[in-house]
Amino acid sequence: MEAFRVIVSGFGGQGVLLVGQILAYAGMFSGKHVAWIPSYGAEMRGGTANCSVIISEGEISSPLVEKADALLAFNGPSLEKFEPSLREGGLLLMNTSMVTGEPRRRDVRSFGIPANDLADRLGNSRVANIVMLGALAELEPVLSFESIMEAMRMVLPERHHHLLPLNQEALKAGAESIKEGVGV
Amino acid sequence: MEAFRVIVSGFGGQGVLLVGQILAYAGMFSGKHVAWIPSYGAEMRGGTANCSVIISEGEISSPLVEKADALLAFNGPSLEKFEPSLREGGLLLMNTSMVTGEPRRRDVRSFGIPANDLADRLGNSRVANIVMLGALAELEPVLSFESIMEAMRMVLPERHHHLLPLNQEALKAGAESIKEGVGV
Amino acid sequence: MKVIAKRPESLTQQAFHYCPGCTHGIIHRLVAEVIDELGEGGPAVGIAPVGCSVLAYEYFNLDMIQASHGRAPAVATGVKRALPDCIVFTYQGDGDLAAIGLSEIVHAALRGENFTVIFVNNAIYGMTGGQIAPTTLPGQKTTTSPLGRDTVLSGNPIKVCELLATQEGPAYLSRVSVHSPAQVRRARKAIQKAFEVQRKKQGFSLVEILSTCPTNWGLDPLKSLEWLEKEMLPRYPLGEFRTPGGEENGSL
Amino acid sequence: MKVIAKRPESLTQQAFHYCPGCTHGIIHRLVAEVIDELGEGGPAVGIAPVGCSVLAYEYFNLDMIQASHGRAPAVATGVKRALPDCIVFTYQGDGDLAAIGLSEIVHAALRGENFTVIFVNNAIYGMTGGQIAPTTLPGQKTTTSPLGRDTVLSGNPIKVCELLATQEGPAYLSRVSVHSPAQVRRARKAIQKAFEVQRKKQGFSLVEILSTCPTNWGLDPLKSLEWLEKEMLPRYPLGEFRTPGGEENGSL
Amino acid sequence: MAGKGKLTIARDRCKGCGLCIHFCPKGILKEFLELNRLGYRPVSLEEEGECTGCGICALMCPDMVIQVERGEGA
Amino acid sequence: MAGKGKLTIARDRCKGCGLCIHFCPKGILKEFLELNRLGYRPVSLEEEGECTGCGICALMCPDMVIQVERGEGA
Amino acid sequence: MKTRLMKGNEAVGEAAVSAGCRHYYGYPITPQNEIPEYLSYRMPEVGGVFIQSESEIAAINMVYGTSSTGARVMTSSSSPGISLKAEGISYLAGSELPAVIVNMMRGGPGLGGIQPAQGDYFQAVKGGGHGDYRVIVLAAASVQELYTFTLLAFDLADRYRNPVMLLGDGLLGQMMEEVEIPQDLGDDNPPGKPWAVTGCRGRGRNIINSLYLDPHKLEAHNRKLQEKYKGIMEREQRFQEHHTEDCELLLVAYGTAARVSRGAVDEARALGIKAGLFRPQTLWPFPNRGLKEAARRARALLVVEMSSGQMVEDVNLGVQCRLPVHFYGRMGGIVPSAGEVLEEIKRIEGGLA
Amino acid sequence: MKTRLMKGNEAVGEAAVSAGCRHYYGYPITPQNEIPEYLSYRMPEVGGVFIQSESEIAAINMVYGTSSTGARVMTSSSSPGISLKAEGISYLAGSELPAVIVNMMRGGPGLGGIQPAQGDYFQAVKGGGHGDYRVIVLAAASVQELYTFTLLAFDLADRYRNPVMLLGDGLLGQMMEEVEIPQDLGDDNPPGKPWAVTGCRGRGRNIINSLYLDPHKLEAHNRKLQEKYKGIMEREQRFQEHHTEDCELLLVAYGTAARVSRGAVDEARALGIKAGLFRPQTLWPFPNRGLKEAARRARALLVVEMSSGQMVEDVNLGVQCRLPVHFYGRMGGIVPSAGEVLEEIKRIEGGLA
Ligand SMILES: Cc1ncc(C[n+]2csc(CCOP(=O)(O)OP(=O)(O)O)c2C)c(N)n1
Ligand SMILES: Cc1ncc(C[n+]2csc(CCOP(=O)(O)OP(=O)(O)O)c2C)c(N)n1
Ligand code: SF4
Ligand code: SF4
Ligand code: SF4
Ligand code: SF4
Ligand code: SF4
Ligand code: SF4
Ligand SMILES: [Mg+2]
Ligand SMILES: [Mg+2]
Repeated sequence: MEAFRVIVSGFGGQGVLLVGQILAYAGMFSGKHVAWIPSYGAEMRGGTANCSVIISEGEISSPLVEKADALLAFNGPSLEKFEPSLREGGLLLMNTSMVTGEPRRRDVRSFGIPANDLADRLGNSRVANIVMLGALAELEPVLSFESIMEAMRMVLPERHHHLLPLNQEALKAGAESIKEGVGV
Repeated sequence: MEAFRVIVSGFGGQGVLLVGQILAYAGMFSGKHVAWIPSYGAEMRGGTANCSVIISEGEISSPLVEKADALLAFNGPSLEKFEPSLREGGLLLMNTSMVTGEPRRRDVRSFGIPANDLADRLGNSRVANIVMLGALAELEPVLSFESIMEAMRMVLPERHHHLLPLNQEALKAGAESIKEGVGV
Repeated sequence: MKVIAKRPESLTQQAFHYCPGCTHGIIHRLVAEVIDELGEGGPAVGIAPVGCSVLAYEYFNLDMIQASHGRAPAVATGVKRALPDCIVFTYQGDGDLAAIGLSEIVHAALRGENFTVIFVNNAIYGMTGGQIAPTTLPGQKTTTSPLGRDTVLSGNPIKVCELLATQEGPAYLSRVSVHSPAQVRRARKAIQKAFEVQRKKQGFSLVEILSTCPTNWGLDPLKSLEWLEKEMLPRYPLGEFRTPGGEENGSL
Repeated sequence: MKVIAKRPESLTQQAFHYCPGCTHGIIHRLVAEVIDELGEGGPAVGIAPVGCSVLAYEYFNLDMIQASHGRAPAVATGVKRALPDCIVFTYQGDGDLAAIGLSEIVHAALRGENFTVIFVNNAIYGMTGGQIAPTTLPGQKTTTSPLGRDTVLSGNPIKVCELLATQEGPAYLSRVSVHSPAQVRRARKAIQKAFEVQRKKQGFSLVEILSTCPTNWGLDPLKSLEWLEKEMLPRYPLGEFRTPGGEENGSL
Repeated sequence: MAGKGKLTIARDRCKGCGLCIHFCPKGILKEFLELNRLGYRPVSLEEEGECTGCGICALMCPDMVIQVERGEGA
Repeated sequence: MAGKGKLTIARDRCKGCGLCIHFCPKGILKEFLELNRLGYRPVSLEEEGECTGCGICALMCPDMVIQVERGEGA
Repeated sequence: MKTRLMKGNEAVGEAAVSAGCRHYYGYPITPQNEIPEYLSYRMPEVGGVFIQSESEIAAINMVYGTSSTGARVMTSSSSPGISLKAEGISYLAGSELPAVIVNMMRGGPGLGGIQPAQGDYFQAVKGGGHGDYRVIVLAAASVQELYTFTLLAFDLADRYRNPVMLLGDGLLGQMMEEVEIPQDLGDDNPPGKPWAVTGCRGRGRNIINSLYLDPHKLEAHNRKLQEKYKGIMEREQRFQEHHTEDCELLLVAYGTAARVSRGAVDEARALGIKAGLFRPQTLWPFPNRGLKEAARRARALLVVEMSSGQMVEDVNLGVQCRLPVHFYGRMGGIVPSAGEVLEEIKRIEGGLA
Repeated sequence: MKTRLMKGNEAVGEAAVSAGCRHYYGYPITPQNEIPEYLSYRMPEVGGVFIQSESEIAAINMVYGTSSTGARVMTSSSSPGISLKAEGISYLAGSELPAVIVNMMRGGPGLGGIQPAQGDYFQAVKGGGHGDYRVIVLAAASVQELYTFTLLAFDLADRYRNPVMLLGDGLLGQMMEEVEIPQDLGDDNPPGKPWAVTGCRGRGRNIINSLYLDPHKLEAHNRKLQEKYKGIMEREQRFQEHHTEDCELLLVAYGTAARVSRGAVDEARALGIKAGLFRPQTLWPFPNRGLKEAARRARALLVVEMSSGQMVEDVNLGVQCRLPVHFYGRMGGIVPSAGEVLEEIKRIEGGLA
């Protein structure tokens, strides 16, 4: 694939922007061109937040994701809002701990990951976002596990590096959930 | 003459702008087109002040006086500054109570009017400007005595109308001084 | 059953966009209740400049004007001079009123313009994401004072009521808070008084209301109320700084 | 023979453009004398925004900056932050400082910027031909208050020292006058003190100097001094409103 | 004195800030476990009968989620 | 005490405002009759010997027209 | 119809009163101080409001407030003061509020000087403020036009719910000329203002606003504005011609520069040179149609401005760069003389021949 | 050369530090808040000064002060905030002071919105302030360029004693991309600043000023400025081309719109349409020479802007109106998609064929 385009969306506070940044760093560490674009605004905090990431072999002209190869939907409204942006055959990853509705698209590959539950099981519900990331990494070979770990080291402030093992666990848990075929 | 162009110049406080306005009103009352332009600025008050007036049969295109038909110089610096603006054969009226120097132009018609002294003789040195105006009116037929009086009624605030006779005297004194041929 | 508390008429049905626990919501309600009470007292016009409350025009069920950042007092002057019998108020944040709009508020006060200012002091720029405000406390961390406000570099917080109280012009100046039920009730009274002063054409009235910003303070809503009480109150003493009768009370 | 009074070094030979008897000239001289005295104390930079003193850059024999109307305190902030060891002062009129530039002066004071403000209060806009100023007295006639300042329409005159004295930040605030030899000497002392405060890096200093505008007041120079004493002094009491030591004296 | 109040909670407007819960003198308001439409855990009244209708919860609610009625002398 | 002062008046810079005249404690400054270059009637010292060199005229002159010297103990 | 001798600045003030404007807010600045000075006594006479605001920013925002209520309102300033109003003007345009803004231009940039200039053409016509908006710009060339264009400005502002800027310069503001006060003082049928904020009573509430957080809504709002601007461009182009019927050299100038140019054209004609003058009276919308027509027979154009050359761009666009467009400009407060312009005409004519 | 992933706003901040800028003054406004936020901790690290000023006006005047001392200085804002700096920018230009001003544009007019837009082209390029002055305007199209153009901006500012505006938009400011930090951080030989105000000692005194009451002096000053601008126009036109060698349809776009257009050009090429892209990197001076050259073979132009069409005027002038110039624009914060632009390309191509 010449370029890989992802949208990550959820409530503010779910670590949505961070997941995007990790993706971007991972892409960069793999020698690719990357572009990360956050939603920004004066909307209610705790409202929705989203970002898009492009990881590309070549120079990135338009940094906007018009048709996404993958969508990470962390909650219901996100699914509703961004489902139409997925390309045919794209990846739809839903955090089923928060998303209750069903996807409407039938022409995409859908996966449900009970990310919060899996994170809770690891003892920290805040790594639900990393669980989702793990699931994506499992599905999309463009991202090596190593580059993601390296990216996390980059993104996490030094003083939180003791959390890296936990995050590694979360990544794995996400990957596992796919392997176990929780696919919808 | 299609248009009559005058420059009036002196220290601030000598009533220079007022003389110009009276000229403009007089022109208007005679059915002419007029334009009056003051100097304005942030220069020291009590510094020089000047204005120009055009009285014209036809519409006035450029309102600036490039070549003046007459100059009323109320003090030395004014003479220096505006003498070059007079057209050949123009009228140069100097207030000899204040101007001590000699005019350099020989190609103009020069007249010296001891305006402050004449005004003092009338009991009010502040009408020196009107004396100068009287001299001009005597020399330049475009302005009728009546239209000037009418203009003065217009320009003087109602509460100063008791001064109109004095001003009439001043006008006459200026005219007389020309008739008596004080010309330089 | 008697309805004790319900949505005032002067608010629309639109849900606030404010963050959970943000006291902008309480203050909106208080203002709306007081305007409800004015009843025949007034057709009212509200003016909200930029800040988290920029969308106030969606919430107040009144004729509303959205104004440029800091300039609401000038806009209100223009409105009130044209509609002298209409109740006019501005709703301004601390960045808005005390930084970019300081000149406008002081001069409106000096002129004794007959409108009411609701001044929401939350010691931070809420809308733009938590930068230092003129009212930010010494040591308080914000996104542009990451090590805490250093008064040597960023100066001292401004005390608006105290500043205005030195001048002739304002008729009513009061500082209140909304960190507890008792304080909310007092705040309501101050707002009532301010609008009353306007209705009687006594001149400029301003109520400074200490308010929270849980999101940018990085505290939960309850901790925010506590922080307000513990940290802000000592710097910003509550009380009336000017009344039309002159019975100021610096520590109400 | 000893020279008692002569042109200070810190002034150029250029003659002032000020009107006859305008006390801007006296104030220029006082400032220049004080800067002369600083000697090794300071390379100095002066900043004059717009007002009759806009041409100050032609008069002060120093590095000078002409600034936009009202913004000299911001410009001075930019200068002083870049040249912390240089003596920096602004020279501002009352229209400049208290109308368009109010926000800038208050915030420079709040930040405690370490420069000196020479604030020339002549209760009018001199340069533009005598319009009403924020400091114009009630009843005073100007070209834009032809019937005299009506406080109901145009509001009340602002008291700058009193306003600033309510805030932490300023280190020295003083109001003086130049209507008599004794007062001129006192004004000189206050200016000295202000620059001294700056030299010691104690923070923001401002000297408000009551000054005349014979031309726009429509009075001769002497009558102007009398008018200043009789009309302005009661409104604008002289004295120190803030000193670094804290021994303020509201009626020096 | 207990038991004169009646609450109407617009649960879908609640942002779960907890101010009402904290200030209710009777301590009868609790966080609801299910997320509402907005993604918050809204408040709910635990012991209906205990409510005095004092109105404090509504006084402190920034989002006017709670309407309070009180029995008139009843 | 009289007679220790010496004035130098830059007559062409004087604007004739009269402040020095008014404030001179000895009353020895007067308006000169002839206009100067600027069009003002400048100040002049009438009784040279009377000047004490107190410097008040210079203190009040807005235009630094007057330089004052005083005899040192002489 | 009565004739009065008036200063340009006073003519603006008096015309505002005649137009029913009862609110003026402004801050002193040379060379337009006679406007606030005049209105400071005139407004109270007619029961109006005059406020000398604390700054130009306060003034434009007071204008915003009064305009929101539906009342006619004016402010005035000169170059630096207009710059300070840029944000406010963008807000007025964004909220579709009628207002009249007068700029008696002086020399720039920065503090510049106080003599007449035309260096603010770009600022007025291309929009000194941010965003896609347009202000109707009227350029007067006489005290008479300052009067009539002030009336016109209020009408256009109301008709299009848009700010209108009246451009003059220090010379026009300060000079006195005779003014014929028309009987007919403007729109017979001014539009109602059902959108105005008056304290809603018995009607839906009104909102004055330029904020649209949703970019689709903001785009829709912008499209609506652009539609309106298109209509103004269609209908409101105004200009005056002098000897254009057969001219080979077409001068284009506005305001004071146009008067001087007219004098030069007359002198050129006296010398047998077929010169003509096209004088835009609206600078936005720029009178492209009229210009094209006037330039039909021309072999060259000469733009005269009291600036380094700003309108010259619009003239080039107006004639589709099909003709050589010469430029003659003076800056810094210098008004060119008719003689200078005539020399320029002769020079170009020489090249053409 | 190191590669870092950076937000556009942070890249501007870091580049300023690299350029030796030790003074930043600014006031928060979305979408550029990361600039002051970044510098609020970065400046103290390098012994620099960060002040969050009380307003945009204070900020630009602090810039004026620091620039007067010869130190490098920057401010940043977004659309409405830039409008408030108009007077200050005119003063900087008038006093010939170097300074870097960043505008991360958002939708307007008025309060508008906070999403990316390009509606401030006129304001930046024609001068939002009063008087005849020019600001060098750099338009970045990537985070990398935000970095390198910030360095360049400081160099140009010093070289010409002129304010330089760096234009980005909300998208460029907010997005993260990889940035190569060059070894060579700009001018090897920055000019000295003997004109700076430092408290004169052992040299003649220096004066920073834009006031010239004598119109002849002000005109002379303006002529000097115009000479300088001419030199800048000669030497500093910058642009980038993509497939222009043989293009029949030439797209012209800057910043974010140029990236989208580049994508569209690539897609068009894939369809066999000979499209190309000309991307101005300097908006003033506008790269007329390059444009003419790039348009040599073109049969039509298509200008793409995130505005109602502003640069399109300069493009028309640039090609002397010799070619049909089409326009495609989105407003209000909408970034056009490559697909939309491709449709437009196809439409025009259809007309040409
Ligand atoms: C001219 C201008 N400058 C800056 C901004 C950006 N801005 C919007 S709101 C705001 C400050 C908000 O703080 P405050 O007034 O305290 O209100 P709060 O959000 O805290 O309630 C700023 C800087 C703007 N919209 N316009
Ligand atoms: C932005 C701007 N607005 C207005 C002016 C015009 N202006 C110049 S000085 C001045 C006021 C002068 O009054 P003040 O500051 O009291 O000084 P004074 O002349 O009385 O000493 C004004 C309004 C200007 N130059 N710039
Ligand atoms: S950011 Fe702060 S002030 Fe704004 S809504 Fe959220 S909590 Fe309230
Ligand atoms: S106008 Fe007034 S302040 Fe200005 S120089 Fe003259 S007297 Fe002094
Ligand atoms: S009305 Fe009073 S008692 Fe009842 S729930 Fe609310 S706060 Fe508690
Ligand atoms: S105070 Fe209101 S928003 Fe907060 S939890 Fe209670 S009901 Fe919900
Ligand atoms: S020095 Fe003193 S005594 Fe001598 S003239 Fe001057 S004021 Fe008079
Ligand atoms: S005070 Fe100075 S200017 Fe005034 S009269 Fe005396 S010497 Fe002349
Ligand atoms: Mg706030
Ligand atoms: Mg003054």
